Amino acid sequence: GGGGEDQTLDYGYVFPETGDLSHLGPPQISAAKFALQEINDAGGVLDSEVPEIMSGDEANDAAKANDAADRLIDQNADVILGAASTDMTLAIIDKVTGAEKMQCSGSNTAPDLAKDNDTEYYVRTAPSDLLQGPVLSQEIASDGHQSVSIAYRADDYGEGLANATADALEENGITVDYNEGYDPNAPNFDSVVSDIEGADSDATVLVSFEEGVQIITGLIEAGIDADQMYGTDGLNDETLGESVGGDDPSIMEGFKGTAPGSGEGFLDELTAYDEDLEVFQFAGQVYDCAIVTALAAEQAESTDPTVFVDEIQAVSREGTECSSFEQCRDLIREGEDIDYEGASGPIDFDGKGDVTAAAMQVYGFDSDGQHSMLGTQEVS
Amino acid sequence: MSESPTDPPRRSSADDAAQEMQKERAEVLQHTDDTPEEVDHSGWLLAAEEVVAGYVPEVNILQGCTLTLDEGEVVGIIGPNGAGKSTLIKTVFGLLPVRGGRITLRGNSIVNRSAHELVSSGVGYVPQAANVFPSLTVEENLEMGVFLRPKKFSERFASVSELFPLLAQRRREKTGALSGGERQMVAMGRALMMEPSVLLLDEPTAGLSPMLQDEVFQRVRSINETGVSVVMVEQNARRCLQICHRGYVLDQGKNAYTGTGHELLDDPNVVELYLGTLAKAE
Amino acid sequence: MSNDTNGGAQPGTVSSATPNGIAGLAPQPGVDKPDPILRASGVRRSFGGLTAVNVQNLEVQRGTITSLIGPNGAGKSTLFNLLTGFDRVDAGRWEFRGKKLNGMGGHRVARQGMVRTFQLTKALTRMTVLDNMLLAAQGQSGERFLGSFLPFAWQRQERENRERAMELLRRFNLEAMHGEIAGSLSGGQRKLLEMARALMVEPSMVMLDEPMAGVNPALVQSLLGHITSLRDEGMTVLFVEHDMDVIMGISDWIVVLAQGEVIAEGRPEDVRSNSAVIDAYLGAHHDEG
Amino acid sequence: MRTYLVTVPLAVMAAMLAIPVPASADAGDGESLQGQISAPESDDEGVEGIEILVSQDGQEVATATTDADGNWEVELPDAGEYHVVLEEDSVPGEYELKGPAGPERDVTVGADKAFTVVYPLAPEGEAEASDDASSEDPSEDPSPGGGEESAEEDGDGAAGAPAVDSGDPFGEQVINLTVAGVLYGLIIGIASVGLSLIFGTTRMINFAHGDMVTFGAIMAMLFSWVILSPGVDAVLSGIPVLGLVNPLVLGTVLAVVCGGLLGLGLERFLWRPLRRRNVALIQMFIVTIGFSLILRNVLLAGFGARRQQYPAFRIQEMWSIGPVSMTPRDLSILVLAIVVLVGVASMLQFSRIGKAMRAVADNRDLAESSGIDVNRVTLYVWGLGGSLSALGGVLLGLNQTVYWQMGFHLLLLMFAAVILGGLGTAYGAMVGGLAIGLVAQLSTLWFSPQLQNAWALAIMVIVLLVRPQGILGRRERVG
Amino acid sequence: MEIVNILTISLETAIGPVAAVYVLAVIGLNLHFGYTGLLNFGQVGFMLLGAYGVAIGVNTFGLSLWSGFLISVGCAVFMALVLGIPTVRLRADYLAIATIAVAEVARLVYRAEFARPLTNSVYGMQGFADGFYAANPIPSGSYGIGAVDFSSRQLWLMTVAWGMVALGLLATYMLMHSPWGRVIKGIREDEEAVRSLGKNAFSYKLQILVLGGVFGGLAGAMLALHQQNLAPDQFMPEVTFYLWAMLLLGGAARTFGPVLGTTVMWFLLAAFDETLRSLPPDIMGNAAIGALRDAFVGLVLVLLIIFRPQGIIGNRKEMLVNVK
Ligand SMILES: Nc1ncnc2c1ncn2[C@@H]1O[C@H](COP(=O)(O)OP(=O)(O)OP(=O)(O)O)[C@@H](O)[C@H]1O
Ligand SMILES: Nc1ncnc2c1ncn2[C@@H]1O[C@H](COP(=O)(O)OP(=O)(O)OP(=O)(O)O)[C@@H](O)[C@H]1O
Ligand SMILES: [Mg+2]
Ligand SMILES: [Mg+2]
Repeated sequence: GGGGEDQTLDYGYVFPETGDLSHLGPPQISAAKFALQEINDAGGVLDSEVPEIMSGDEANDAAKANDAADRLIDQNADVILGAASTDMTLAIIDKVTGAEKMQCSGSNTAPDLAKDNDTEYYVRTAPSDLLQGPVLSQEIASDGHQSVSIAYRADDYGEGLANATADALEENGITVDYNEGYDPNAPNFDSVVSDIEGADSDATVLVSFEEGVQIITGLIEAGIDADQMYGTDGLNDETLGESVGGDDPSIMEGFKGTAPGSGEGFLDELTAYDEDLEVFQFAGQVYDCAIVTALAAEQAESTDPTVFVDEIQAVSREGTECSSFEQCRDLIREGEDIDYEGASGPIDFDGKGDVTAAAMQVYGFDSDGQHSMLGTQEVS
Repeated sequence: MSESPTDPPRRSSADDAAQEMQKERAEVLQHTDDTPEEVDHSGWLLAAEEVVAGYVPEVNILQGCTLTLDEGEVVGIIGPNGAGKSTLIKTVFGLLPVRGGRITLRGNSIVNRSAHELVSSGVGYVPQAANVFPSLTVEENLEMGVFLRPKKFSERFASVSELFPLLAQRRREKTGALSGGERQMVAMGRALMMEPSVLLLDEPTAGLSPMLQDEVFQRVRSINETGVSVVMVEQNARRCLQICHRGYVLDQGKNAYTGTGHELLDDPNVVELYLGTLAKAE
Repeated sequence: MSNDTNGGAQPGTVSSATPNGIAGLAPQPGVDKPDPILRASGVRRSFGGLTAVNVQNLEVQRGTITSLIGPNGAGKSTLFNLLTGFDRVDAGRWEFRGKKLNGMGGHRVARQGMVRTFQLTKALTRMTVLDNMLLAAQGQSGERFLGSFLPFAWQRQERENRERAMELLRRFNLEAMHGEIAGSLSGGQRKLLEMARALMVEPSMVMLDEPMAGVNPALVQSLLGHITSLRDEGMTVLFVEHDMDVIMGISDWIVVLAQGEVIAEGRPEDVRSNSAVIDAYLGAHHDEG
Repeated sequence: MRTYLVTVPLAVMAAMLAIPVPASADAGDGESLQGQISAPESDDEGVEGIEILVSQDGQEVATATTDADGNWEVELPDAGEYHVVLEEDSVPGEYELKGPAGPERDVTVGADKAFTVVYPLAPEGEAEASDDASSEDPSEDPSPGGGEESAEEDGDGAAGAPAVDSGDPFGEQVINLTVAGVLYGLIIGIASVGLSLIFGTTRMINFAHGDMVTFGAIMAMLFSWVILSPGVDAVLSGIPVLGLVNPLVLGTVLAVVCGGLLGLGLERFLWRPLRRRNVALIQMFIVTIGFSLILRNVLLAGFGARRQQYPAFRIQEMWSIGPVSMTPRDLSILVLAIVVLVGVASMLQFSRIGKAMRAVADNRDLAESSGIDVNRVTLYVWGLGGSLSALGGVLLGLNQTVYWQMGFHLLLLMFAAVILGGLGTAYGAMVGGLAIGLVAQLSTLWFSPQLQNAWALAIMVIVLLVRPQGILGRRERVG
Repeated sequence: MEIVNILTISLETAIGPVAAVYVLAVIGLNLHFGYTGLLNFGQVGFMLLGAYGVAIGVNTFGLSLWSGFLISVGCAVFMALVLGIPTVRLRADYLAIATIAVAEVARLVYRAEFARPLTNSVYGMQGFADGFYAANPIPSGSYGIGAVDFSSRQLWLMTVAWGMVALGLLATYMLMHSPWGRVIKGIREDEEAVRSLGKNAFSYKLQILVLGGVFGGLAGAMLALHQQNLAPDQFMPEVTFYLWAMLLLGGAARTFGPVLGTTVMWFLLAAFDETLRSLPPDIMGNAAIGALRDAFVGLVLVLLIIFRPQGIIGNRKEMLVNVK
């Protein structure tokens, strides 16, 4: 492949194919492939077809993620999508950006990432937790709750978001009775349930992935109603109702949460592209990563990351809005300054490669236990 | 010594081991096939002829040993340390693969029989070392002796504890805590529980007090009188040969001398080389 | 059974040649020795309800072969364990060469010059016989961590040790096996190695726990010769054995233990005729001699 | 703590209804600021007459006063940053403002958003205490302290709960966690008996044991799916007895059988040949690691990465037995676990085959020489170990969720349980499991739940230091 | 991807920096288990402490890289003592579980929120390796023979790591061919017997525990420098098991066992991974591919042991005696 030698823009990804977060892999991988297909359907980048994406497994293991990154760099990938978890991004960021490859993650939400990151080769389309926390906090406040317990998975995802939420809540006068992490690998969550039950707050926030199902079940059995519970993107799952309630998903009625948005239309297209997908988290963001980097290359008329890195910010903001690769590419060719509006939100990068605004969804479960979107909110 | 990094990787690989096993098994099978012709060719109760066996591949400890046992006999095996006495017994009892030779029990080849099958056909064995189950109680150890006939336990237990009263006194105690001699009692007791028709004893008196040694020899004699045939390895060679009908002297994996107990006791060569002059039998 | 042991060709198997000042001692349990190398008093150890060892007073005369006999389970091995720091006493004190040993760990006791063997042998299975022996040599500078990086500093010593080890192995009929790993030794050979290894330490007192059980009688005889000559060179030997021929043939002094207590002490002829000992241990068979 | 919900299960519904209908967010178009100020004892009862002042850039925008329900709302001209002040003088004398956030707030209101500002009240004089509690970093303020206070001040008596306040919340939590710990411990015990047995008889550390646990749980899941699938269900409900049996019961039985078969198969086709070839134990350990990788990932590929719960066992109402409350599901786990554990332990201790197993554990050759068919016994052990681990898996899955790493995540705790109890003792796994389970759960009374495994493992190490042979193990003699 | 490419990548992996790091850790394990018979299942704990030693030294305390290294070694020594003083008297299998537990507790504590000021908890640490790469004397660029090539940073790291390996091997060889090593091997066989011969088994065990732990710590430190990033969750117990597999594959109690085992294992793993990835995607679906890859790793382990139980250069005779 690539770099300056040839004209193709080579993509690689470092996503969790195995390991604890492997359920987050498929939507991101599919979204990336879907994006490349769209690009190729539109004629490719700079008129040459984008090759098959190169794979890499972050495996939730820094050593393996490193290996994967090494290999992608070795094979001259120009753009590396991922890693999915902030941990793994941190594990490879120095290596990737040091090799002057473009890295874009669609799911790194840790607030500190922006602070530590002084390279221009890394951008993320996922909004920082600092954007999500206040939205969740408002949701809780407007439901009239005055005290909250927060249980979060003790990892970079959970801890960051939980603390951002707790800060926002306390700023707004809401008491945080309990804010503790649990080991996501623990075989048993009874103690978390018991702690929350003991804290006896008005509302409970769970910053969890799937293991949240277990905690929700426990809480409901302990007499805490689902409409006192709030989740985050980790629990934004169509099937949560069935997972918790089985035949009676209505038990989830009133459960609410926030999540960085993926446009509904996009999800339909993605489902059509890959029918097996069950989880959709961060699919839109990853899709946007792929498109926005391709657009930057178009704009710079080069597939060399050292060249097109300077265009990333430019194509993402201030200009004529456009929302698909084809449309934006045509605008670029017409010499217009474009502003890519992505599947997951406005995608406006700041100087640090963070999106300055994002669409936050509020989801909830209705009286049948069906997952639904209660609204979308742009935050910045 | 234990390490020679410069050695080329040894050729004996897992394949060797597999081959070894296969070869052994093939030989074993071959012998099984032979058995019909061999039935009763000797008339011995137990016969091991020209046995070749060993532990590590390619190293034969027994290089053609012969041992026969007739109905109602006590046969003693003596010899220097490392001669292969224990190895011979283990091989006969099916604990080591046979690499060559024949072993028959009542005329039937037992070459590829596992030890527990031999037990069920009436062979009992007391190993030289590690001859008790340390984490089982004394009583449970003895129960293992009648594992195949649990109903006989109480009857046999009574008679064994008559010989070793200590076993009854401490029946609930774990054997692991017992002294060396006490363990030896448990081991002997276990063998006596079995009521086998052939008894293989590997140094049964080692570590026992003189009084108990006497008891054991007498007991061997008396169970022999009830028709049990006994093979006995002993370093207490004089005492052993005194009660044996026949004896074998083993040296370096081969039979060195054979004869009746008294012949061997009187053979000056045997005395010089194997019995020593420290003690003389009455 | 005849106990005419003087007929042996080996030197030093003569028990009457007691050069070490215990000739006139009264054969009483707990009697004081004129020149004790080991002195123990009130040593007690019980396991649950069972008092395995309860020794009021025991002294071992320097430069003698002292035998410790007694029925199975009398507490001989346990006493060894206690004295050499491999088990903890409930009560009691003992000193070796005037030094108190209470609470001292096994290796420190050994360094004081009191070395024991184990009844259930402890061969170092995956080491060669020779390495087993060399391990026992004392004061090796190469056994210190930093010292081991200076081969030239310890190689001479190593050579000397090796010679001495081979010499001992020859005595114990193990010379041919020196390159084999100890795990492939037969039961009796392990006993021999155990004993040879203890002697390799060059202890001032060696405690042998049934060293001859399972050893071929012809070899026993020559080993006894070796042990007596060591005694003659000044080593003290404490010996547990059940073979009366050996005991009577070699001991200068015999201590009889039963149910943890010393029930008799004395020269072989005293002990042999002691009725308590006959009842508790020897059995009728042995008093014929 | 909501004991009352437990004492009267139907009250669950009542409690749900009692929760106040939230003031509606996103009400209408345009930007607004709003809130509801309620009396501390009751979320329902609003406090009337509290004044709120909204300003922007020092310019007053609007004021509002709470109505009879405690609601207030201010229409805003525009999205943007506002300064909100609550006039503390207007708060009725019996209350005062609670919390560190204070009366003055700076808020950012988005376009077309109704922003809710929360002003919690506390009874006069009590605000200080709670200020302290919440001003501490919550992460360093473990639950009991915080829990106690908030339980007292909120009261949450809205549901008409009797005697909520009389119960000591900390005590109740201790009881809850103890129950959870016992349950957890028994499950660990069941799952690890097999490990202990296998280790006992073959001296092999079976690293794949955790995945065998997962295997059992997943098999039961698959079987109960199959049984519940319309066709099979129709057939089964036709059969008189089977029709009444809960699908999971049948599924469990089948899973236990499968677990047993897996164990048997492993012994017969993997371990026995390896033993024949004299492969050392430590090498076999690596083989178990390899096998564990294979099994785990095959399960992943086949079952998927998602967590599942057994159908028809998801949410149950609590039963209460004295101060203890648990779901019928957990109660049956408890009973079943105890019965099985005691059964297995007595089998080991008293039955002939049990003794044979222990004999084989001690000395294979000697056992063989006693007439025990060592290979057969080992086979039984693997079969039994496999079935018990499968049962453990089902129980764990019932109590928690089923997923591809469930057993693997339990593995270290199982090792800890086996070691803690003392290897080779009949009741070891049971005692060890209980100890581990209790420590893991009770540690969260004082420490963060993320450290619960750390505590369980640390306890094991500490116990080993005091009793190197484990709780029930016995020291071996030297010499 | 064609076969040459697969082989190149595998070869690069087998001699690359990560392999060197693992060899270091395996050398430590070999000292512990191979020679002394200590079932240390917590080697990853030493790596964790070593890795964080550098990172904490540089980041939290602002020390130089070399002081960071000293902290690494210090931490490893500390852990060896903490682990060793109370636990070396445990029976072998108990020690195994105790070491696993201690390593796991260390990981859980390092990732716990209260440890944030020191370890940055779950977020891990970055940006401590600059000093190391600044000291790189190799001019930047790419070096290699044929298709196998490394960047100057990799090469610098490899030089240091393999240099340490060489020292480790030399030390192992010298130690184990000296009377000191004889005592160590004696302890492996029977500690009591060694004590009865007047050797302080406890002290020797501690010495070797510290020594092997230091190698583990150095491996951790080098790993940290290689990745330029650290997260507690990469030090899961599984890492130790891979180390064990590498040790046994090479042959325990052999000086060169760790090198052979590790490089061969990495080669196989990489070759395997590459081959699978080079297959057209329709042969293996995305979802299953990761799972199957891990399953195959398991299969490779099983087969290796089945066909060569004593390891590549292990001594079969010793192994057989071990069982009997
Ligand atoms: N660790 C222990 N736990 C319980 N009982 C023990 C322990 N060690 C020894 N005993 C008991 O203490 C008594 C003395 O044992 P010891 O081994 O000292 O006997 P001994 O005199 O050496 O016997 P032998 O001649 O048979 O070797 C025995 O009854 C034995 O069962
Ligand atoms: N487990 C083993 N592995 C390898 N070789 C062994 C093993 N056991 C014994 N040998 C070898 O076999 C030879 C014979 O051993 P065996 O145990 O049969 O001797 P023995 O005649 O019973 O001696 P003893 O009277 O000392 O018990 C020994 O010299 C030893 O080299
Ligand atoms: Mg023998
Ligand atoms: Mg004894």
